[in-house]
Amino acid sequence: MEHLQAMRGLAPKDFKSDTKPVWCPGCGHFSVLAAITKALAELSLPREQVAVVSGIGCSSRIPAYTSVYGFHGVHGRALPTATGLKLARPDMTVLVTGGDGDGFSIGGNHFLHACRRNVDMTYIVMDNQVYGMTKGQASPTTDAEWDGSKLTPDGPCIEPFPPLKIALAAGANFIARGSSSDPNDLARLIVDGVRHPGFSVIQVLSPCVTFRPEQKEWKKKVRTACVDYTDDPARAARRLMTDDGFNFGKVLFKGTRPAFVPECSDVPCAIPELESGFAV
Amino acid sequence: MEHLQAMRGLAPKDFKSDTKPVWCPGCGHFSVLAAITKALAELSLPREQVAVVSGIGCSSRIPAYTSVYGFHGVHGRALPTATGLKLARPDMTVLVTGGDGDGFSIGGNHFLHACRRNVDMTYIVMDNQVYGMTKGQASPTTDAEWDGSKLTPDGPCIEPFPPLKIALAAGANFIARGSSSDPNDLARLIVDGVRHPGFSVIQVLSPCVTFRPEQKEWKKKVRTACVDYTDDPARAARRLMTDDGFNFGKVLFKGTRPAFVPECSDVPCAIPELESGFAV
Amino acid sequence: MLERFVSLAVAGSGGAGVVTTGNLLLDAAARVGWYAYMTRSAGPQIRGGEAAAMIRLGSAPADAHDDHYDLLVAADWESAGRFAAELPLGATSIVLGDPRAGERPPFLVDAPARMLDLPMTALADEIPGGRANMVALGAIAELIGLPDEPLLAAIRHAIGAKGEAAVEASVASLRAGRSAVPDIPDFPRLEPRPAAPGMRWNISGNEATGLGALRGGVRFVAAYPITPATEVLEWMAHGLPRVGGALVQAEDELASINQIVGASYGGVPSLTATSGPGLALMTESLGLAVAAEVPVVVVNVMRGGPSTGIPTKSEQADLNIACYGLHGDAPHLVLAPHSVADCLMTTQWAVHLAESLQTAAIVLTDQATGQARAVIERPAELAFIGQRVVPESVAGYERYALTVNGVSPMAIPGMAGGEYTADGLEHSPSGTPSSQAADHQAQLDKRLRKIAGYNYGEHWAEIDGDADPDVALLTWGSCTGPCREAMARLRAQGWRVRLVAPRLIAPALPGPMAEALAGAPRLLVVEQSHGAQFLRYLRAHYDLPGEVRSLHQPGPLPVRPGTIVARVTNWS
Amino acid sequence: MLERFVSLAVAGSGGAGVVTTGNLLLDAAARVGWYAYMTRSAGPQIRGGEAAAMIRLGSAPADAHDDHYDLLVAADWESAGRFAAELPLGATSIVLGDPRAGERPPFLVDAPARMLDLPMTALADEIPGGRANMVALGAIAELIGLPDEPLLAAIRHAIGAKGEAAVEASVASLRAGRSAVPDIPDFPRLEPRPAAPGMRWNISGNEATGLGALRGGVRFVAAYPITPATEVLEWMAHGLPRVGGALVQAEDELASINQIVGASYGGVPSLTATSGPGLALMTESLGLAVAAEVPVVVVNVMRGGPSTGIPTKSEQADLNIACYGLHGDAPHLVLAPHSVADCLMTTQWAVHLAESLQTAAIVLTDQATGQARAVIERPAELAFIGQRVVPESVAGYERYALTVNGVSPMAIPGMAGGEYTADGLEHSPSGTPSSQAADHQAQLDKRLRKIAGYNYGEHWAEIDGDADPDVALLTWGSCTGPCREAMARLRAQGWRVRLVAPRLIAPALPGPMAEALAGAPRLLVVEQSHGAQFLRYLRAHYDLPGEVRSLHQPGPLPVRPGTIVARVTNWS
Ligand SMILES: Cc1ncc(C[n+]2csc(CCOP(=O)(O)OP(=O)(O)O)c2C)c(N)n1
Ligand SMILES: Cc1ncc(C[n+]2csc(CCOP(=O)(O)OP(=O)(O)O)c2C)c(N)n1
Ligand code: SF4
Ligand code: SF4
Ligand SMILES: [Mg+2]
Ligand SMILES: [Mg+2]
Repeated sequence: MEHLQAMRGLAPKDFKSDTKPVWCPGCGHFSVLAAITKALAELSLPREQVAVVSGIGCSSRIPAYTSVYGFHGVHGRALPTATGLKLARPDMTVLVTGGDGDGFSIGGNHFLHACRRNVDMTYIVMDNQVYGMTKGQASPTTDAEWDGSKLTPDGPCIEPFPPLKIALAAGANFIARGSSSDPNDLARLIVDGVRHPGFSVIQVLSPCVTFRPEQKEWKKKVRTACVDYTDDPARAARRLMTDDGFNFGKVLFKGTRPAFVPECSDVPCAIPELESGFAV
Repeated sequence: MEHLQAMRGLAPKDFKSDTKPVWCPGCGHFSVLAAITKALAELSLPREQVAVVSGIGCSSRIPAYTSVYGFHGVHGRALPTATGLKLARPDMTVLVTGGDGDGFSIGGNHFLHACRRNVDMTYIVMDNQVYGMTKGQASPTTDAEWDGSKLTPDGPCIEPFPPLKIALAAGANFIARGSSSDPNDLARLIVDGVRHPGFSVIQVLSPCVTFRPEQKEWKKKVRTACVDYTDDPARAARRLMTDDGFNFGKVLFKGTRPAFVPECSDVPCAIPELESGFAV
Repeated sequence: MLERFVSLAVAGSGGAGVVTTGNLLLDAAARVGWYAYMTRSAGPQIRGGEAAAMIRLGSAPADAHDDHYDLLVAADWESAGRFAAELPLGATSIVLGDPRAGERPPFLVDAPARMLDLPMTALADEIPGGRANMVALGAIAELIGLPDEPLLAAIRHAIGAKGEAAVEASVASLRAGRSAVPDIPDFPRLEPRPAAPGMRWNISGNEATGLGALRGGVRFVAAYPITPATEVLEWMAHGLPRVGGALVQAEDELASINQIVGASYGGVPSLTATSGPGLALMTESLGLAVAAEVPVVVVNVMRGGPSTGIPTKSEQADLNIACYGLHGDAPHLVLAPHSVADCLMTTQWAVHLAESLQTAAIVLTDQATGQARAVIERPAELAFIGQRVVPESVAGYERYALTVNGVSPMAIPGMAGGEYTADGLEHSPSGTPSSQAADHQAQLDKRLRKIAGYNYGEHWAEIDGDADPDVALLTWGSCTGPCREAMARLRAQGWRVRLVAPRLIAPALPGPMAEALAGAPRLLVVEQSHGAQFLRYLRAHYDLPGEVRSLHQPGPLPVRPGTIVARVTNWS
Repeated sequence: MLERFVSLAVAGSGGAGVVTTGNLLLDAAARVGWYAYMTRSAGPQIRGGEAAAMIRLGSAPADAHDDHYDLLVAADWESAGRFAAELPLGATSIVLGDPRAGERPPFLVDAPARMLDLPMTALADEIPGGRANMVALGAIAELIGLPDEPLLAAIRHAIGAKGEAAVEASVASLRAGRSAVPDIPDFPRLEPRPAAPGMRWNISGNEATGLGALRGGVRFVAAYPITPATEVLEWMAHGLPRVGGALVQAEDELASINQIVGASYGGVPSLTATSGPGLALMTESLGLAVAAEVPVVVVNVMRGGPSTGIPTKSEQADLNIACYGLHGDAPHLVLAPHSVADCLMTTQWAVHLAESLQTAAIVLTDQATGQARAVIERPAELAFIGQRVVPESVAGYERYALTVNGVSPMAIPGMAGGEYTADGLEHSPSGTPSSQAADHQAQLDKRLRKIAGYNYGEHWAEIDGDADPDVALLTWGSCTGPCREAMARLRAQGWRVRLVAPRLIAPALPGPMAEALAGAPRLLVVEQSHGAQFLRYLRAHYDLPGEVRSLHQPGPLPVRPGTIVARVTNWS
């Protein structure tokens, strides 16, 4: 595959920057980065036509590690930043990267509204069920009993947040799950997501080896989903109801709602024309 | 019913304050206020043990119109304010009132996390599919085509947000829909919600006669739901999938997840005991 | 002084058509070559409560109300009473009341004004389709010398679509009002002037703000509705798509500010508009715009604070948050227009500056100016179009290069070879995150340098009045109008007065300010805030000369020219 | 001066046990009656990157680092090099390096220090289970005069649970280090002092903050994690449930601030802790707390700004947002502790004041103080326990009654007859929303009066030094330690110096400040910000006497005592 890409243009490594990741050795985010660069090569996009936008967190560091345009914004606001960029610059391919804390805790409202608004961009959430960057607190996807954080020494005691169920309920039109244990597969999902017109959500199981060392076992637990996607929300909802969170590698739901594009005249008028409304 | 309440203690009118509502004549929120005072009378709660908390909006004005403790906070933050109050003062009965803008637009993240956290309080959202207070803009529950706002003259062009589906997906354990056209029925739902241990969401169809005059027709469209609640989330999800938004008067879903109560020692120790950890 | 003004107020309940009366007066005034300034006030009810229109007409532009109203027309006493504090009357004021409205109300019992009857409802009742507010309009027109023709044109423009019968009923009502009003010889009258069509604009401050943004090059807006900023957005929602731009209603202010940061990063000049509570939610991301050097403009239409405060009324108390509300050392721009007309120029200039300096600009207007409607001179074209410095070549491109003037060329997505990551983390010149003290110092220096060292030219302030003054009035925003009027009155009394109203609040420009204030032995700082925020800001950043005194008064009542005059003449 | 100090730094890669070495030194130091101050620095890696511990030990408390380190122990040169700017060395400094680490690195080539070999790894390799960092610890102990016994106790306390073999390996490593270090006669040594057990505390600034909150009566905390505030919360998450309170991790800062507003409205003293970006998200609701008069305390542990800035390093640049970041006129309290130990007192006082005055209090600490660990004198008990004025009787109760001192009795939910609605809308005394100018003025006056008129007593500032000074040092927060040390040095040179460090930043107290600065012909304002935020705040609110000069330096490097001394002695 890489060979073919090289013939067409840029190879995955051309989408990597020279900046050395701050990540812990073994962190799942390395594979996600690899999958993103692979996907970009596969999509044969010119570097300058791609932007990767993020908030704050270990996972949100990705933009600086790619060689495309990047935006490392503030915590929780990656989706609105990317929304603004895409709406103002529809010619750009926009990826959004981040973590479960950035996306589902502080950024939860934008997640809801991005699913609903359906702007054409691809959201890759590295879910490690923890706030890695701030040294290990419970995130919305953390199990109720996890007692590894000094901030919630008896566990968060709240049921974890089901991101894909919420995405579906909020109207997302492309919902998939990947795993950092299979970057090739993830690259394929990302390619699919980018090609999908509208908002695509890809939840990626990406272990935090430092604060959730038990997640190293995930690679044994995950399994490739056996059925392919449905375009029926009811069926997708049923599947998600019985899902244990470890099926990956397939798109779960794809809808056909058109992407949101703001009203805008093709033949712009001159400002004085508007001003005539004020003249008496 | 009122007679019985009067015998037991306070009547609905005792839960009304002297402050004259700023609402437009005919606004649905009047009935919701009536339903709340009826419910409080029915629950025979002492005034001082009840607090009504809200954000900002026409609907959020309710606290000042009741004679219990009230909190009129900032836009979108009614749920966290109420959460803090309830967690710090578990003896209080806490109602939260607000609108679709306050709760689902700016307050969407708190809505998600309140459903998930399951603190024992009752959230009454007056849904009029518009921002009444700011003179009529599209809210998250507004139809994509509604072109009545100068801010979105061609309509918001975004699919409306399905609040009860989201509530279910986010883990809410008591989900119901009422209508301002039937305040007695709504009062019954509120009583049920207050009695339910944990977070209860009651969406109330409450017309904005000024900025959505067509909603005056709602009273013709609404119908009492014919089936009673389920405790099976899958079944509730199916029902919500086929729901047209006008079934009301019944609880749709009731779960049994225990309410969130933070860890706290019953036998508090003295501070010097804690301080001993610092002594060398 | 040759210029003449007349001040009038109309008050009534929701259905009384108070605002229609005001709008027709403004339109007609424009047609006879007058200028006008109108503010509105409403009760707490969302709809249908009482309303008042406060109008000043004149042969010259006015950006403020007078100390009192020459004429108050009350459709009913209760409604008018609700605005008692907002409707000061003088000894020569006339109050026209409907005899059907009953007894003169308590707030008028001690008023010095002359009370006259105008049977508005009775006269209207006699005309099929007649309306009391049109009777009132006729009476007003008669009193102030407004001829029939422009009024008819205004009415035709407003309700012509409703058919000839409606127009005729209005005209008949007008005439009835004209005949019913007694002759009041000493009432101030204005002379019609020849006016070339199109040379007068009828525009609100909020509309002017929107137009200024468009003229400056703004083509993307994301916003969340909030009173009293919504009209800026409504006008832009109508205007933007027509000029090839777009407006998006966001889920909240956190989204709107970050959407415009994203859009602007994409090379499109972007803006949002909000009011105090919304601005508070935006400060974190304004800091991002400053640190990542992404131009954005935030228009903040101030209302009464703190917290939800008094959302429908005016105050100048968001100066602190605008100047100082960002965490860390985050130098940025704060601008303030000083009149309805100036909203256009200042917003346009703000876009120009934000784009040129790659930073955040906050434009502070207020409810009084934003929701005021004025008849003004048709504004001139201005050369301020947002312009970014882009890299000339991408060889060895560094996004945050340490340039002499502090502005680093900015690659725009789509530009091959310019790929970089914009970052709110401190960074080296290339944009790579860095926690080294030297990088931090270099970038902090650079971000300050570009703003502090820029040549802002003459536009930084309105400066007017005498060269060698007895007193200088230092003010900002919507207090400029009252100060200008106070200056005129003081000069008429023989005082030498200078007026200094900075349009650029931050950064401070010590050199130009020292020059502007030179020679003034006394300085009165005038503002509409309880905490004297402007005075404190000035003290922090300038060495103020002479004896400094402060006239600070919270909203919602406007600072009146007479109050300023009194403070100067009773110096202590 | 009789007091003696020694400054040392240990640097190495992630696995080198740098922090363990530092912690053991502090523990042992406490056991021999010394005082200590330790800060840490880390590279950008989340885990496993390089780390440095900077330690100052002394016979008296120290709240700052010296100008340079007497000793630098480098486990490897690359790691140490990363901190070059943070580890200044002097002519008499010793650098201990492992000969295995190779060539002396560039940053040391021109360093004035004396280079010595310490074969840490080789010696450790000879001991089964031996560790190089323990060898280094032994060497340090030998150089500074720290006996074996307290070190053994510290080791046993730290790793005793790992079994006797581990302890013995450490002890053997220690001894190897002791013997390997050459005798350096002029190296600063401290004398052990008799210390009563329990009379020294080993505590971090963030822990002291948490304890102060608990002592002040805080029983509810809601917060969202953020560096460097998280340890305040972690300690409280452990402590609060034990004293009958609760801590909740919220979904974001908007939730945390509003949760504590709700909890406090319920009568329970409440607090949150955050850092710059989080504080920015809280200002809207801080305004609500001010307007609705609900006491809350927000601890802001400052880090490098603007925006995400330098999250792991220190700066004092959130003064502006803390003092001015609320929209509208929203007077509130801003406090700042000036040392690790003072975090306890100041936070406790902040809770007391917020509760007494029913308003929002912001406590500004910083990364340097918050994450510093110090060996201090056991703190005294203080009488500051949060106390609200509650209504004595509910007859005719008005929540926002216009009292003389501005504090209106506050009914607590559950109190029958006290039912009222707390409101961020402007209101009449009863709490009913009002947009009347008179109500607005009355409530603004009241909210200002209660804060400006309160008697804050002696605690408002640390004031020290000479009565009739040649120069006064005016500073705040973590610059107080360096200023105190600079004062000592200047006085040793014959200068008369006064130190003034306000603990209460807002409101300004012009009277006490004038008294504190009286007679100082020169004033040096010292702070760690690029924009001289403290200086500007002072200018805005005080009439500063004499010649005023500013020493403002951004983070992350601390302001060193020598820099302050130089600024004073080279006055210009
Ligand atoms: C407003 C704000 N609040 C808090 C923080 C601190 N913070 C930085 S990253 C982060 C959580 C990151 O978790 P996640 O998004 O899951 O990413 P991960 O590090 O696990 O990849 C937090 C709380 C911040 N930077 N800004
Ligand atoms: C931070 C902030 N942004 C915006 C506003 C303006 N605002 C007040 S109420 C409201 C919407 C209210 O709509 P909803 O909650 O549906 O209540 P309704 O009036 O329809 O009952 C808005 C946008 C505000 N008060 N604060
Ligand atoms: S802390 Fe966890 S998420 Fe962050 S870099 Fe390390 S392993 Fe990855
Ligand atoms: S504007 Fe709409 S929601 Fe508000 S009071 Fe009027 S009818 Fe009710
Ligand atoms: Mg995570
Ligand atoms: Mg609504």
